[in-house]
Amino acid sequence: MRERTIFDSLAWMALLLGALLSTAGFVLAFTTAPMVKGVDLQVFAQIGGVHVDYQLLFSQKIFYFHMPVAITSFIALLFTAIYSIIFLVKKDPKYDLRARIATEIALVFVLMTMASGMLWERYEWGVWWTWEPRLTTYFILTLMVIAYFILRRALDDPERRATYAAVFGVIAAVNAPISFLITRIIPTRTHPVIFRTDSGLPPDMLLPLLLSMFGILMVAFGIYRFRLREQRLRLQLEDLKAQLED
Amino acid sequence: MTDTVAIAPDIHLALAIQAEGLGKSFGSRKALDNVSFELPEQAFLSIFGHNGAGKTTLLRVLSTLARPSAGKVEVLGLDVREKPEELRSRIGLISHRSMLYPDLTAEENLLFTARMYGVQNPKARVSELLELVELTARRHDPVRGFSRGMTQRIAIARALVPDPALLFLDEPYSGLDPHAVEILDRLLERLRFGKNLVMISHDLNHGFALATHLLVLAQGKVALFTERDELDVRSFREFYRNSVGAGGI
Amino acid sequence: MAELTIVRPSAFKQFRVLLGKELRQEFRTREMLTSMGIYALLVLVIFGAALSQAAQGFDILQVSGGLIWALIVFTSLLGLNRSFSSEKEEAALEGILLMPMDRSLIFLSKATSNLIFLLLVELISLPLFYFFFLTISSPAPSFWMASLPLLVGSIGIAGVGTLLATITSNARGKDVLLALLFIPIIYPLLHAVVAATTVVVVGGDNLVGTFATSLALAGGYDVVMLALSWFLYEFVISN
Amino acid sequence: MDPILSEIYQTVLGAAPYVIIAYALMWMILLVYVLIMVFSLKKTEKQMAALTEELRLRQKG
Repeated sequence: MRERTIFDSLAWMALLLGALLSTAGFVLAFTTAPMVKGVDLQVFAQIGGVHVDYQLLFSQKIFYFHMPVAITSFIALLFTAIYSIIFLVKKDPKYDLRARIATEIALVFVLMTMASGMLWERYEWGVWWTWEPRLTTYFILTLMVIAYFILRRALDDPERRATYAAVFGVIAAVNAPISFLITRIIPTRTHPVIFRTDSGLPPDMLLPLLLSMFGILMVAFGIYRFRLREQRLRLQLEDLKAQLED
Repeated sequence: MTDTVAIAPDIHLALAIQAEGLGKSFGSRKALDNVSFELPEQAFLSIFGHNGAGKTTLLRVLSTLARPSAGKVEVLGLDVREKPEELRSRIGLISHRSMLYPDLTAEENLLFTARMYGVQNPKARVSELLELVELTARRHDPVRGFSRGMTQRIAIARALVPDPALLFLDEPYSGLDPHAVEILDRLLERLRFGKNLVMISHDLNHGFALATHLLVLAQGKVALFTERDELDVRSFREFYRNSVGAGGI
Repeated sequence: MAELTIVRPSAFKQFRVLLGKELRQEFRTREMLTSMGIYALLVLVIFGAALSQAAQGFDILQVSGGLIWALIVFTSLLGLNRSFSSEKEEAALEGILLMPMDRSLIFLSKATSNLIFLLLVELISLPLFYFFFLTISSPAPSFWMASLPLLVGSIGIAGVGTLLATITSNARGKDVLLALLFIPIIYPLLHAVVAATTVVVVGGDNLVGTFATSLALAGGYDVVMLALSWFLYEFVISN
Repeated sequence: MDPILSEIYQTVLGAAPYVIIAYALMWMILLVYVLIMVFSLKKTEKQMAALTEELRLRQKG
């Protein structure tokens, strides 16, 4: 049996803390955080002693989770690349396992990003899909992550599977930022709406965003560690089975 | 035949192969586990074992196609990990797959190989080899149209292009008709002088008859390594049956 | 027997021998070129059907860059899928791996031969595209500049494609798998070269700016991805 | 409601379902993954227990 490392005990804490923080972020996002300015109006009213002459944008609330989730998925993919490179150098299957699980986490968070992003866009832009740089990049990312797993399934020899997956993982991780860069710099000709991300968030909005950011990162880390433990156990089981057959 | 790949005179090649604690594993799967043996120069080693016993993996490690994950292996005095390219110019491999391009002619295939190795005057070398395998008449025909035996003969010629000091044979007899077996036998008889041969064989009798040394692998470990003269074929069969099992005989 | 002299050839000489082998094989059978050519022709027929209901005033120039690249990507996939079949058929690749040489030459020679075949097919199919779709409209006089993005794009496709084709040549269901790996990876390049091609075919005010930016980005993609493929190839080819 | 206020809050009501669905979907995707993980763990543990039992019996017998 493998020893339990410090990370395994940390996993519980991370998961718990992550859940707490992200819940706090979630609650604050809907209570204390002010709503973002929308279209200017000809009329005004006093709300809570504040002079308001614009529409309030509720849909922006999606971003309190959407952005952290998106960043988490990128970080997960970064770990795929890092573990893939370590695997290629050391040829130790434990790094292949880590790279694979990091990619699984990336897939989950990419899907979460896509789902929340598409709903926001459906409301704000009135379409389910447009070839906007971020969306396109995420779509490409989704395809690459799915391709990573299909590639793994198509290879039988474990060493070859691990090596090829690592090579593709590195390429995919490099391709994602390139994809964003190129689609951003060369826009499509019919560009619908410019993103309304306000730079310099007021503290009321920054706090819930940061809370959810750290919370979700911790949740991701916790889930990663659990999955790692579970998959290690499974590998041990396969070994035991193989030994019994001999 | 001389070879200008210079060998420093002070290196004395007493051993063709020296394996020490050789292992090839991926995670908990061990294809080769602590394989150690020493094969002297001018030897003919026959490797036996079941499917999955690690025969092919061993051959791939010795021929630099796969990297060992543990231990130290020197082939012709060259470490397979540190000097693979130098070693590659001195070894040849004949497997049950011909490693030829079916759409190229016999001559084109051999010329390609000769040029890649850097043989000077490749045309003369190729003619010589075609003569050796008795296929001069078919030199301009694409390999695709050749029979299994003819293809295998070209494959042998291909492996001999750089005049390797060590020749690996991975089940070279599989799929050959009796006539082709005869030709291969004759070729091997001619080749074994001045060369080292390492052969994987399914056929106990055949492998035993040709060999000077025997290596039996079981589950990636050495079950037996001995000079052939220490055993007669009956006791070898008996050993094989008892230690490895009845299969493969 | 005759005297045998062996002198380790230079990398460039080995590259030439490898490339010569690829070309000789292909021009002997012409399998890849014929199938790619016919496929390109059929894609043009499909374009014809796809555009048959477009309105009279429909400006084909606006989409021609995209159509050309759709044609190239699909055709190149067919070629890339085949590019390792001769190496696998009788395990000839192992024979090459046994030779004393720098293994990245394998990547270089395969990518070069794939690029040559792709350019040859483009040379035949793009005039056909012009003949079928562009004779009634009038492309901008700058349209010949499209050859630049065509070259840059083809280099990227051949380079990345060769690495991915090597990977899938060892996998089950390799045809679909190559497309699945290849298209997302090539997407940014495609985005850039479509922009560069379209802008020179359509013409317009900010022609030079868009063209230069797109081309520079496509070139940057080529440099990064080719370097990466070159570096990773050793891991893919040796086991 | 005050017409001015209703104008200010105009988008809130319309956006609410999208916001709710977005959060629900995110949590659901995460939950599905966690569930897959837990079930897989349960299965592995069960097999592990059976195997250890078998091993114990073998050593006895």
